[in-house]
Amino acid sequence: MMTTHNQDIVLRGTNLTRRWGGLVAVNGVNIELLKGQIHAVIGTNGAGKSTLINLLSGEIELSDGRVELLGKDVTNSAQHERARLGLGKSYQRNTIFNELTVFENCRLSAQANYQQPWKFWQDGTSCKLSTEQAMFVIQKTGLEHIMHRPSGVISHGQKRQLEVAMCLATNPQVLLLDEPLAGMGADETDRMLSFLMEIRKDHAILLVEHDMDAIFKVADVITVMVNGSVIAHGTAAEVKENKDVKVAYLGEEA
Amino acid sequence: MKLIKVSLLATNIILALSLGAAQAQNAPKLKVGMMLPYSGTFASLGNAIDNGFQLYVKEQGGKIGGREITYVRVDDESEPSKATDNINKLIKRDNVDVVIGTVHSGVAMAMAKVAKESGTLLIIPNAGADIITGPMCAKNIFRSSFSNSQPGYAMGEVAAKKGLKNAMTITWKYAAGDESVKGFKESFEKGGGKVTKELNLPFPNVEFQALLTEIAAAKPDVVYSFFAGAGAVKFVKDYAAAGLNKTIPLYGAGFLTDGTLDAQGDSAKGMLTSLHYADGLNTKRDNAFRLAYAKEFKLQPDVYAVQGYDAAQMLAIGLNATAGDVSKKDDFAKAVTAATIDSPRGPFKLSKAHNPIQDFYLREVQGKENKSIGIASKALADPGRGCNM
Amino acid sequence: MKKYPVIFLGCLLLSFAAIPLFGGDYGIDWMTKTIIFGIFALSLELLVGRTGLVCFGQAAFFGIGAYATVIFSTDVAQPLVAFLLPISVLLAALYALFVGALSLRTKGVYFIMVTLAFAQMAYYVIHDTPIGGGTDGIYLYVKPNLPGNISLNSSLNFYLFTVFILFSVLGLLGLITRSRFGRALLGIKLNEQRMKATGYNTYFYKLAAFVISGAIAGLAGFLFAVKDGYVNPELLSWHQSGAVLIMIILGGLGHLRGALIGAFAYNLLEEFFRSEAIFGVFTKHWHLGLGIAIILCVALLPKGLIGLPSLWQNKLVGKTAETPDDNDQVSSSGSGH
Amino acid sequence: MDFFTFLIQTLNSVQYGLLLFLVAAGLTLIFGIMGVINLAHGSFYMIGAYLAYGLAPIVTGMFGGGFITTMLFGLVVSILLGYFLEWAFYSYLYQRDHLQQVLMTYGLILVFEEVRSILVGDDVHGVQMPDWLSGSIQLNDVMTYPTYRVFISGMCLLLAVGMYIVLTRTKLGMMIRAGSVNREMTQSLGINIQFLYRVVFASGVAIAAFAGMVAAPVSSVYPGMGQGILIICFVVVVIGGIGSIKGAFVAALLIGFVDTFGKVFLPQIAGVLVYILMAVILLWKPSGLFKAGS
Repeated sequence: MMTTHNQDIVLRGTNLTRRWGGLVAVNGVNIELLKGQIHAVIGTNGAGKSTLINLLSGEIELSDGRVELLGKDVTNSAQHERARLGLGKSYQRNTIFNELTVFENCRLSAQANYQQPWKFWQDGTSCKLSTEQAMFVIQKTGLEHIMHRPSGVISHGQKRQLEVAMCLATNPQVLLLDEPLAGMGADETDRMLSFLMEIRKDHAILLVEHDMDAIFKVADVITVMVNGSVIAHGTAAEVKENKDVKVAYLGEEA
Repeated sequence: MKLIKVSLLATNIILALSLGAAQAQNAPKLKVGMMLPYSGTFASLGNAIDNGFQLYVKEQGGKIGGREITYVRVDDESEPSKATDNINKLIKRDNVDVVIGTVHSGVAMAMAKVAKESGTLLIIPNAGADIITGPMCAKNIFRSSFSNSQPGYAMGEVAAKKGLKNAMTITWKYAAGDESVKGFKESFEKGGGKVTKELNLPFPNVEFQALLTEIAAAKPDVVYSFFAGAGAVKFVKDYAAAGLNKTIPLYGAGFLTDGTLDAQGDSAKGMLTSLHYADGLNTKRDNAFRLAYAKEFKLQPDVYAVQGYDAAQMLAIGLNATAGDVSKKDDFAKAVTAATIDSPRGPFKLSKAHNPIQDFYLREVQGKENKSIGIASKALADPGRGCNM
Repeated sequence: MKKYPVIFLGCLLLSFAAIPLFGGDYGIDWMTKTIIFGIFALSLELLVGRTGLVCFGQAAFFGIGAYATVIFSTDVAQPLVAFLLPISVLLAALYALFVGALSLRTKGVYFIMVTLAFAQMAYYVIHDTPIGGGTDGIYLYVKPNLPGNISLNSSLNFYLFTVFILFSVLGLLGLITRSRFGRALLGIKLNEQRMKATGYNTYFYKLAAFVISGAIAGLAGFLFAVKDGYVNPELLSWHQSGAVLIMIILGGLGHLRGALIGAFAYNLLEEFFRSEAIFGVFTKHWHLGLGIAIILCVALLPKGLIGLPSLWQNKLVGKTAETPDDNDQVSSSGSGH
Repeated sequence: MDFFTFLIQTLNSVQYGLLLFLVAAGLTLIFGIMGVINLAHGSFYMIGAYLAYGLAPIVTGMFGGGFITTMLFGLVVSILLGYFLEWAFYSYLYQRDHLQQVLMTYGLILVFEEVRSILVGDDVHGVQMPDWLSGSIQLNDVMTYPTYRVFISGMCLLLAVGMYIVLTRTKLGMMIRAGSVNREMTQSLGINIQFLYRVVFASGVAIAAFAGMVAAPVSSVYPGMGQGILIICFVVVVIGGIGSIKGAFVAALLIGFVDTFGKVFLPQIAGVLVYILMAVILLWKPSGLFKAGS
């Protein structure tokens, strides 16, 4: 098991539970994200991955359990409060502003850190801080060439990149990425993975994904979920050997 | 590309020009603005007033004060919210010389306010709102009908004289209803009676069922009510349908049974009401008027036709005194207040606040008529509180 | 793409100048009423066009502004604009705060219905209880004076005062939509979930927009009360809320000038259908023409009158990629489901 | 308030609630299944009332009168009207967003009001009650209750039970309920959605018109009568939960009681009570009491 020294733990979820009436979507899951580490969560459809990520981001309320972000208990704080504390999230379905340009998408996201809504006389689009942050993020994700095009008309792969870029624009400590590779071509996937590897050093990344070989290529730690609870946790190698995982995934007799 | 912007500007200019132009020439004909309810629950009242007015003009050979009449009619739909727009249009765009109207007190108050500011001559053929001959009175505003409290006041006296002890009132919640009930309460309680409960419902709602149940439960000695037009028809029929007319006498302002008897049928039998007009007065003036009206319009006249007729008479008196010039307001007012109006209801003069001082008849419904069985109160003047001309 | 707004402002100024010279009494009266409805439409534009909140009860704030003006001026010999204007705006804003705080917890169609319900609540309070003086409405006997006691009695003074208020509101809203606050509102309209995920307290932003829009509607109510000196419960009726919604749709959502064009077009339509010259005896049924015109406009012009030039351009030149003009580019179909 | 008054007021509440339910049921189905906010639904109630007024002389001319025959005749006319309207106007509304639906149906209200004013004029008319129903039941020495109102409650209840049976026991009912929960899924299951929409819309119009017809003798027929009941019906639909018939039924009765007893106990704020009720319920359950399709 990786040595975990406390101060590196950026986000900790203890005994996370969520019940919809009788159905238990997430059942007592414990999870920790460390700075500079890509933590992948894999599992079959309906294993509770999305629910877990929504519990961490604050979109759904917990039936039980606690969430700690940077040492602060955020169990009862709303999604936008957690975001302000440094928790960025990207969605499975594209949640971008189609009518706005790629640059404006990033700028509006960056503006979240310098909102100052009372300064109504100042022009938002020429706010120095948010434009600089937006430019920085656009260069990092390599979207300069389509910067001024309305994001509704760019390719699907570019939209996924924009989604991650908007996440980064608020320069969060923690990144919750819900299937960022969904629907991506081979080279786009590689570019995204190398990008994630690059930004890993100053962020803690939680990656929910189906693409097995992508996971095994980048993930430092993997958690496997089935029917709402964790059946295995460890490095890529350990998880590969774990027989419960095999049973769950490949249905082989032990 | 800029087509929409240019066309918007163009229509603006044309609109402005056309409105301006309409204002220019001033035809010698007398422009009379008839702002009455030609639709809704007071439609029959509006038409009766219009007929009465036209009958008098016809009798004068189509001319008043030497000037031919052209009518500009606007249906006010008894809607107070549209009153200001409608009368503004009449005065500012159609430039009428005089405005005749209206039935609904709320609409009439809005008209009086605009007429008071613009100085346009206004003759009110029905709406009895007290403030029109109170704080809102003006030299150029006259009324040929009554003030709301008068019929109520008269019926209050009648009820007290009959020794009735407790009464309930029911009416629409608007100026005319409230003031009529206030008039009844004033005289009834002065005569030793007590109004136990005042029931009301929003104008022009006709769902009386819940309130009739309450009356049946409380069993008062008498019920006083103020309704008119189609509302009066339905109320009297529902009152009878609930079987209340056998046990609790229903008193009302005359409007409850005026112009509505054939629709009400025998559910109004024996009802006592008071009004400044009645059937069977049998005076020479009244019989001549009823004959002419029946011949001209093929139906029996009611109080509203009389009020329309008298409005035309008042206009004629004023115009004859000022040789047809409406702008001489002082002479017009002096002439009309000095004159005695020879009205089918009986001759009457105007009070200082331009409201008729007149007798109120006590009437009983017999067959299809409101037979007069005596004078409820003699020469009742409107107090005209707060009017400083 | 900046040229549309500049042309529009030019036309506006020209037509405002033309009216007093040629219009005569009725022309001034008509234009003043149209401008007041223009301001009222602008207040709703901030909510529906900019934040995607379809409020079906805007007439409540308009009516409260109007009633406050009359109620607070009865016991004063010479009422002052300096006192009445802030009072009516404040009261409208307070009710907007109360309604917004509660209704913003619901979404989509339920929000439309809850705002309608709160407006009907205000309508019945004024219609049935003694506060509003009952169904016949109440009267403003003495028109308030501007500071430096310029009287608003003369319709020309009041017309110029209304034009001044219109331009200041237009300026204020222009700044607001451009500011960070305005950009955030636009973001909420396009994708509220994303805004929450990036750290915006969307509830606060929507509530702030709701209160500002209520305040401006109260201001329009103040002007309406002073114009006629007569207010009645129908000012708060749901027909009034429906009419102002139609104005901003007719003009075109998402643009401030759309609200003004819509208000102009709606009143022009109404004037057109009501003129005896054209329809003679049929004018009694002017609602029929108006109803059909509304249906056609909404059906044929999804983007409103503002969309007309680009509609023709697409037909003549062929579809171009939808290049938004930068400061307030939004497609109206993006309003929240 | 003695027992009899309470009994009468309860009967009044039930009668008003059932009437509201008939109009609201059509509204919630149309909105639940076709996703169309139909502001013009109140006008169908008005059309029903005017049909009762207009058809009475024609029917007495042709078939020698009879209140029931006029009603049946009116029902057929309103079903045809509903069928035509769905084909001519409403089928264009499905793809539009709610804002445009609200405005186009608002325009339709103005058209209906004026067409009625052109055809029948603006006066207020009474509608004759059939003689065998015009009496009243003697409860005690003074208290009576008009038999016609019992007839209204009876007919409305009959229709409500009929709808319940159709919705829960028949295949058509199952299709309708499926449609109100998930329109796309129902479509993809090969159900002829076009036919379903037409049936739902036509029956929605017919039920609302029926409510107008049966209530006409009590409420009498006047311009703009459709708009008052429209707002209350929206309140019923939203409280009950959009697309839920059971919700509409419970909410309609709830409002029937609150409104009637409100007028008796708190006449001053009677008008406001219904809206306070709605605001409270919505803040407690933001999407109404029941789920769609129930």
